[in-house]
Amino acid sequence: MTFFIQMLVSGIVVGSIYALVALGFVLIYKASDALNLANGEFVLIGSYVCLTLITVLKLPFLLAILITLVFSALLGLMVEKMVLRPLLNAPTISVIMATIGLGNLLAGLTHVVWGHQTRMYPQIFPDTPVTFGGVIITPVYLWSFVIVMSLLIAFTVFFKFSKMGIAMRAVADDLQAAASMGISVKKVFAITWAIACVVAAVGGVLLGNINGVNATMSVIGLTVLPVVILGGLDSIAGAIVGGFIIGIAQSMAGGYLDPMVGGGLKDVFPFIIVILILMIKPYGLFGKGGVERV
Amino acid sequence: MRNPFVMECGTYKTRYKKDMAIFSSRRVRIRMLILTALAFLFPLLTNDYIVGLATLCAIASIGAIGLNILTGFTGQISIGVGAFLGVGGYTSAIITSTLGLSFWFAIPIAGIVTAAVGALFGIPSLRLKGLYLAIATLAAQFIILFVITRWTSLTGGTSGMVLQRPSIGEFSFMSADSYYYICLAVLLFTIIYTLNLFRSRIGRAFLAVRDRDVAAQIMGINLFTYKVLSFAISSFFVGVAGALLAHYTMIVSPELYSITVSIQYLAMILVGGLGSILGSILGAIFIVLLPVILGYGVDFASIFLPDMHHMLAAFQEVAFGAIIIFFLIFEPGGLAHIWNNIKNYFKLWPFSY
Amino acid sequence: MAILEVNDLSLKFGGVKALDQVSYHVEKGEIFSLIGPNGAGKTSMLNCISGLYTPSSGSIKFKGQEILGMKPYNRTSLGISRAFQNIALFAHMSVLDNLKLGRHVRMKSGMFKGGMYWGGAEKEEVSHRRSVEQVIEFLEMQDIRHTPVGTLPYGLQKRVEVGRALALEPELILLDEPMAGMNSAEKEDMARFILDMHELNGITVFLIEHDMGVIMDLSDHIAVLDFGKRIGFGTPEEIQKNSEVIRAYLGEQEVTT
Amino acid sequence: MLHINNIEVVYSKMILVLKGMSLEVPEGKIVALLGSNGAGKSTTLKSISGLLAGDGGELTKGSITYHGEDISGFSPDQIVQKGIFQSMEGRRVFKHLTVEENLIAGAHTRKDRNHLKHDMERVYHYFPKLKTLRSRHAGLLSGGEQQMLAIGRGIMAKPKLLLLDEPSLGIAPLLVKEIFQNIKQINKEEGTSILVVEQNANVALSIADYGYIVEEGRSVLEAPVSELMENKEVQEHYLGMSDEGRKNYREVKSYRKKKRWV
Amino acid sequence: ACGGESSGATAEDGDTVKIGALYDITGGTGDVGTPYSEGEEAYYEYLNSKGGINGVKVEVIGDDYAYDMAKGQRLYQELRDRHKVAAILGWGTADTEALRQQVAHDKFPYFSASYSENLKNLEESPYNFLTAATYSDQGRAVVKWIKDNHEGGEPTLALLYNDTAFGRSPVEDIKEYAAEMGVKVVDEQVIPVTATEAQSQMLNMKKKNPDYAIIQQTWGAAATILREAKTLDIDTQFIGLNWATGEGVVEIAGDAAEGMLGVVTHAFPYEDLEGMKEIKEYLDSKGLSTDDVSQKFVQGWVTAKIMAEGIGNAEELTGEGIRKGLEQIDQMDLGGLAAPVTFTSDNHSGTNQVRLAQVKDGKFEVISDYFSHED
Ligand SMILES: Nc1ncnc2c1ncn2[C@@H]1O[C@H](COP(=O)(O)OP(=O)(O)OP(=O)(O)O)[C@@H](O)[C@H]1O
Ligand SMILES: Nc1ncnc2c1ncn2[C@@H]1O[C@H](COP(=O)(O)OP(=O)(O)OP(=O)(O)O)[C@@H](O)[C@H]1O
Ligand SMILES: [Mg+2]
Ligand SMILES: [Mg+2]
Repeated sequence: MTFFIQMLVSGIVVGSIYALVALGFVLIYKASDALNLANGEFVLIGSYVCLTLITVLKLPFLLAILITLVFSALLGLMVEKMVLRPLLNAPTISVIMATIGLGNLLAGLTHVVWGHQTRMYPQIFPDTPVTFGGVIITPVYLWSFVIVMSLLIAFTVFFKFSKMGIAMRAVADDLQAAASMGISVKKVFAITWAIACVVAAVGGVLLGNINGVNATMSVIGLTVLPVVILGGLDSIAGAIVGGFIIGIAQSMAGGYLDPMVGGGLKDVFPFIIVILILMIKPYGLFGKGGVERV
Repeated sequence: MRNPFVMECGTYKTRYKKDMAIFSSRRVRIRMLILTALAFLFPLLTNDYIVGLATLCAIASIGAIGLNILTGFTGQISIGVGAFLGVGGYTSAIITSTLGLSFWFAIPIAGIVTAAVGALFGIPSLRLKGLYLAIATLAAQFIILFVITRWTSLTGGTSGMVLQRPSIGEFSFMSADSYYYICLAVLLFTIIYTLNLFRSRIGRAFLAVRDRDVAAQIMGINLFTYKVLSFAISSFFVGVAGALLAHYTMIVSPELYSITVSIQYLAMILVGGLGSILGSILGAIFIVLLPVILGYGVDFASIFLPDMHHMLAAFQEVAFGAIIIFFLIFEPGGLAHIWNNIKNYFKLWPFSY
Repeated sequence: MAILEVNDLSLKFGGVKALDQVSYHVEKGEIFSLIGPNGAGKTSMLNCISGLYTPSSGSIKFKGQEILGMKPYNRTSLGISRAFQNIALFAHMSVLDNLKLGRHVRMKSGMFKGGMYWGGAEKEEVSHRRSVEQVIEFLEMQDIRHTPVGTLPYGLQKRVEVGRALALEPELILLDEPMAGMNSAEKEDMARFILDMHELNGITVFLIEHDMGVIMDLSDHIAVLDFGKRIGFGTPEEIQKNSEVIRAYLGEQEVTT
Repeated sequence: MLHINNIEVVYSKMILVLKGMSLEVPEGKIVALLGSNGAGKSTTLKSISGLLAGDGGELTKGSITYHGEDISGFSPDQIVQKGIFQSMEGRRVFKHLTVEENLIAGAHTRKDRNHLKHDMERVYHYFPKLKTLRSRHAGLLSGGEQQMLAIGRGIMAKPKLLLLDEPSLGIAPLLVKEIFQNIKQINKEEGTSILVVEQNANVALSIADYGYIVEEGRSVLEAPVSELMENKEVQEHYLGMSDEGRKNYREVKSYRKKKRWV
Repeated sequence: ACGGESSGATAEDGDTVKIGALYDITGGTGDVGTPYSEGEEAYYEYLNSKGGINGVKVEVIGDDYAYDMAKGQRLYQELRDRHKVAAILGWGTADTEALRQQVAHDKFPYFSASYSENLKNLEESPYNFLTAATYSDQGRAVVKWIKDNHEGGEPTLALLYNDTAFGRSPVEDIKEYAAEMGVKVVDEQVIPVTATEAQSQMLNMKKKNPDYAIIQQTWGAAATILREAKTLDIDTQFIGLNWATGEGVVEIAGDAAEGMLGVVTHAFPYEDLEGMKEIKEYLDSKGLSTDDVSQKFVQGWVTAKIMAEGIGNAEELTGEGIRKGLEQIDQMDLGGLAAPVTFTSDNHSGTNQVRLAQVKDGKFEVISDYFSHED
């Protein structure tokens, strides 16, 4: 029984990280209708920057985080201006491809700057795991859980009620019409990318504290795709719920199925359930879309 | 009073034929013939290294055209090409190495098997649209690879399988040139087939599905059938490409068909031009050769910065990304579009302004 | 004999009753019009006929055959074609290809024949090109034959939309506001086209329009919807006298302009 | 207040669409823009509101001045900031947003955000139907309902100059009348100047002070409405009248050669 | 096509021999690949500065294939057809095995950092050489060591690897040998190279509670395993094969690595050994010290050195020639940097000897001398 609960809990905690990264995808999608496949690299860079601030410049953690977030925001703005804005009227798939190219570019740069050695974060969250009745959790995961939840609420409110939030969705829906409303498409894009980068950075810092930083961290960008889709590309709540579902499903698969098939299922399983669920709910659990009329 | 539906006889037939020919003008047709001839002759003029690259380009072109049929022409984004290449490769490996049958038999079968698998993973397109479908194909990528690595008895698992170059009687296609010709021939077939497909009923239906599926339905197009069909046809060529590649490198292994491969193929059709056959080819050539050229660049650079070699390796990646972005920004129409501009320029030349 | 019979058709969207127990019939070879205020359910009605929406109850018979169960693409092969209200052309394709697509179900060649082309497919292409050309001539679109429809102005797109429906050589053609966005001169042309297609080719026309001038002049019978309910059915004269219709839709002293 | 001095517009660098178009919208007046399909009416509006770039158009010659300031080359949002709002052809509502959210989006540039509720009520007062649909996705609305929403957004923006592209498109006759009365009312009450592109010349001219006829990318006839109404060609071509009043569509036998002033 | 003439005749002064190399710098195993490649290049630089191999200079043409087989394939063609190299220093398991058929056809002596048992077979891979104990032999040695040192009852063993040719390479052999030796393999877990967590796997293993667990991974995944084990306080004795062993794993896993055992095929720079002198000399010339390099550097260095030895023995500087030269190597003494290697015409696996080391306060300390499962 504790085994099951431990699986469940580890699923939830891992899921919360997924959710966080997935959030980045959703934000971009809501504003520009495209997948940002460079998200993994944003996570990576955020993690590296914060690490460098702490270890090299010896800054206190909180200050380092703050600067990292500012940096990421700027990075987001720059990327948007240099890469995405010129593609304003390009088809979605081109935008996606651009983000792939961007991924290569950033991966290369991070390698130039930080090399390929794994770097460790100094102790920030206490690493003595907490135990609730036999179930063991590391504090880092607890923290990410908290952070994810607060971000969830913040963003839902933002998109539902704030002027900027609605503007963002309008842009995603019909760019030209949005422009005719006097919505500054440029501004919307810039802000979105800034936010998305910040979220990614947060994810990066947390991941870094779990396992240290090296280039392979950017794989998370791929790992969470099932999450994003499962929840629904345009749904923040979806990202979160999807994160947990996939997290749990994965750890359950790892716990119960892997022993049967001889391992390795853990990483395919998300994709399998995603296909199954999509067949029932084509736009994910919370995704909108399908408002086509003739 | 003109009556729209009474047949008016006349010299339409010939006129329409001309109007609908693949290469409208005689000049173009000649240009194409010359290009083909060049493609056949050039191995005689260069060395094995170049021919080797050309072979890779040819194979990639076949795959890219395949992908373009699905993504460019039918509008169904696929991120699973890598795995489908794998299916083709493994099928051919099993047929030739395990069953000991002939290469010439294996290639089409590889195509057909892949087509079947493709169609299978096309089924979600019944309900899924756009990026959701794209991710479903990504799932195909992972699931197929998982099966391949697990089905050890059939596929040799992670350590893969070895294949041989084909041969006719005594003659083995081991040499760079001979194998290049095989691939080139297949590529030509692919091109002709596709060009024809898209000036006839089925191809048009694909385009309709891409542009507006609801309307397409009212035109009497069964979306599901056509999407699946597109998956099948597309996968057929990808599978053939996979098989050709497998016999070229003489090995299949799960690690050859990773997601990065899928992404490279996407890059090919995007840089080349969505919904353009010429584009697929140019794109394939571009993506295959770009790293080579960057490689030269690095060799050159490292003459000046000998100790920087490792840095430069990373810079290759940077450059690759940068160039992709550059293209999307400055030539959304893709290489095919550039080509056309150049052509138009010369058509009008010297009156081009 | 009625070519289209609609009985007690109801359609719901969540709470909204888009269609509520609607019945009427369209005679073969007539021009039939469906009118009503915005949101009355006219387009929804067409969507039911062409199979994009599935009604909650009722029946739709085409030439005596129940078509409710049928998939949209099968209904087309019965000879029902349609032009959409919100233009739904294949934007990246030439006018020619759009029309050819209109004839999709009339053509045969499959992936093999098509791929080989020379021989079977080519013959087919040529012969169908001929009938398409006639539609082009008929709608006076010769000069835009090869232009991608996406770049055409709204009015011309409307015309291509109709042309695509005509290309099928249908028995019943559903036209959803074909004259929206046209000035009276252009409307006259379109009216001409509609009259011809039905006079010369015995096509039954199912017309939705908001221009009462056109409706009253062209139609043999008219049905009026309001809030999904049928509030009137009859000849133009009857409809113009129908007080409920006047209240809900026409308003006083309508029809003159 | 708005002057367009023979502008030229080119689409995708090759197709010349506006060939020296000129027009003027006086303060507080309603100007109607008539013309057959493809004449360049929408293009004209788009070049005012800076939306050409969106579909590969480009203003290559001439100038557009608003209160004496040259606004050609301004970005769409800047232009809306200046108080020029276009409700685009073909409705272009935000499919995935609810009716209410669409209206809020319309008021994007408004500073006095506390008035939004009140203005929303005004929209509902003009178009009661929308109120019942307020929380439905705009993509699901009927053609006409979408059109109402599109105009509603215009009201929410409280512009000084409102550009309407075929507001009567797909609207039932009664409602058309109503809408145009509303337009007139808005023009009276808020003093909003209005430039309206219309195919339904009758209604358009019934509220307009001044009219332009556009053909092949230039204005070929401009006059106060009263004069236009008298003009034979206009009657023939736009008001669908023959000498003996309104003619029956069935009677138009032979294909008419399209009238052109050029 | 023209071209294809093979480089060189018999070795003589002023002559150079071209050696191709595939590195992983930016790929999945770049963390170990980078120092390894530096080691290889360093050795030849050192060698040339000493006048080369009796007068013959060595030119290394190395390129980063980013652990991507397809790219590896292309670079191989480039080395073969464009640069016309005489021998190749490779890297990963998958790509080495992928190339072995072509290598055989093109007749290139081929070293790789992958010590996969499959390469032993001379029919399939007549030109591949194994410069250190194969993963299987490493595993066997570990099993033997367990057998000899385990107190109390039948020792139980778990295998932790990843789903790649590299990861799975030794699994079957180890299981076989363990069965012979009466060591019970109670569990196997697949942990991806890029894993950021391995909770489910570790929990499953915990259920079986093995005494020992062999890790066939690279540093990152190994560290993940160790850290999860610490979190879930699992008291299994972890033993890494050579790629799971090294400075990196300690650095990443921190005190979770404490007490871990590791198979050492090549010496640590901080060991005081005869063979380390050359390396020190080279490093001094660069103004560096042994603190600046890692064990993987040494590994690269040694590999390069063995190739040089073969070239030295070769009559003519062609692939075949060098192969013959290599096959004359007999008990080559590497000054303790690695076990002495021997190649013959019917055996290309240089040695099966390894050492064991254990992490004691943040540093691997070698705790055994060279041994193999056979002695
Ligand atoms: N798919 C749908 N989901 C929800 N509501 C819908 C859907 N389709 C139509 N409706 C609603 O059904 C009602 C009828 O819509 P319909 O398009 O049939 O009206 P219409 O008669 O065509 O109006 P118009 O003349 O403006 O085109 C409208 O209130 C519309 O909002
Ligand atoms: N994106 C575009 N690319 C190329 N040509 C275009 C584009 N948009 C419009 N055109 C051309 O510009 C001309 C004028 O178009 P416009 O939409 O302004 O006409 P309009 O007067 O609004 O017609 P309608 O009354 O049908 O809306 C048309 O000939 C059309 O073909
Ligand atoms: Mg309608
Ligand atoms: Mg217009």
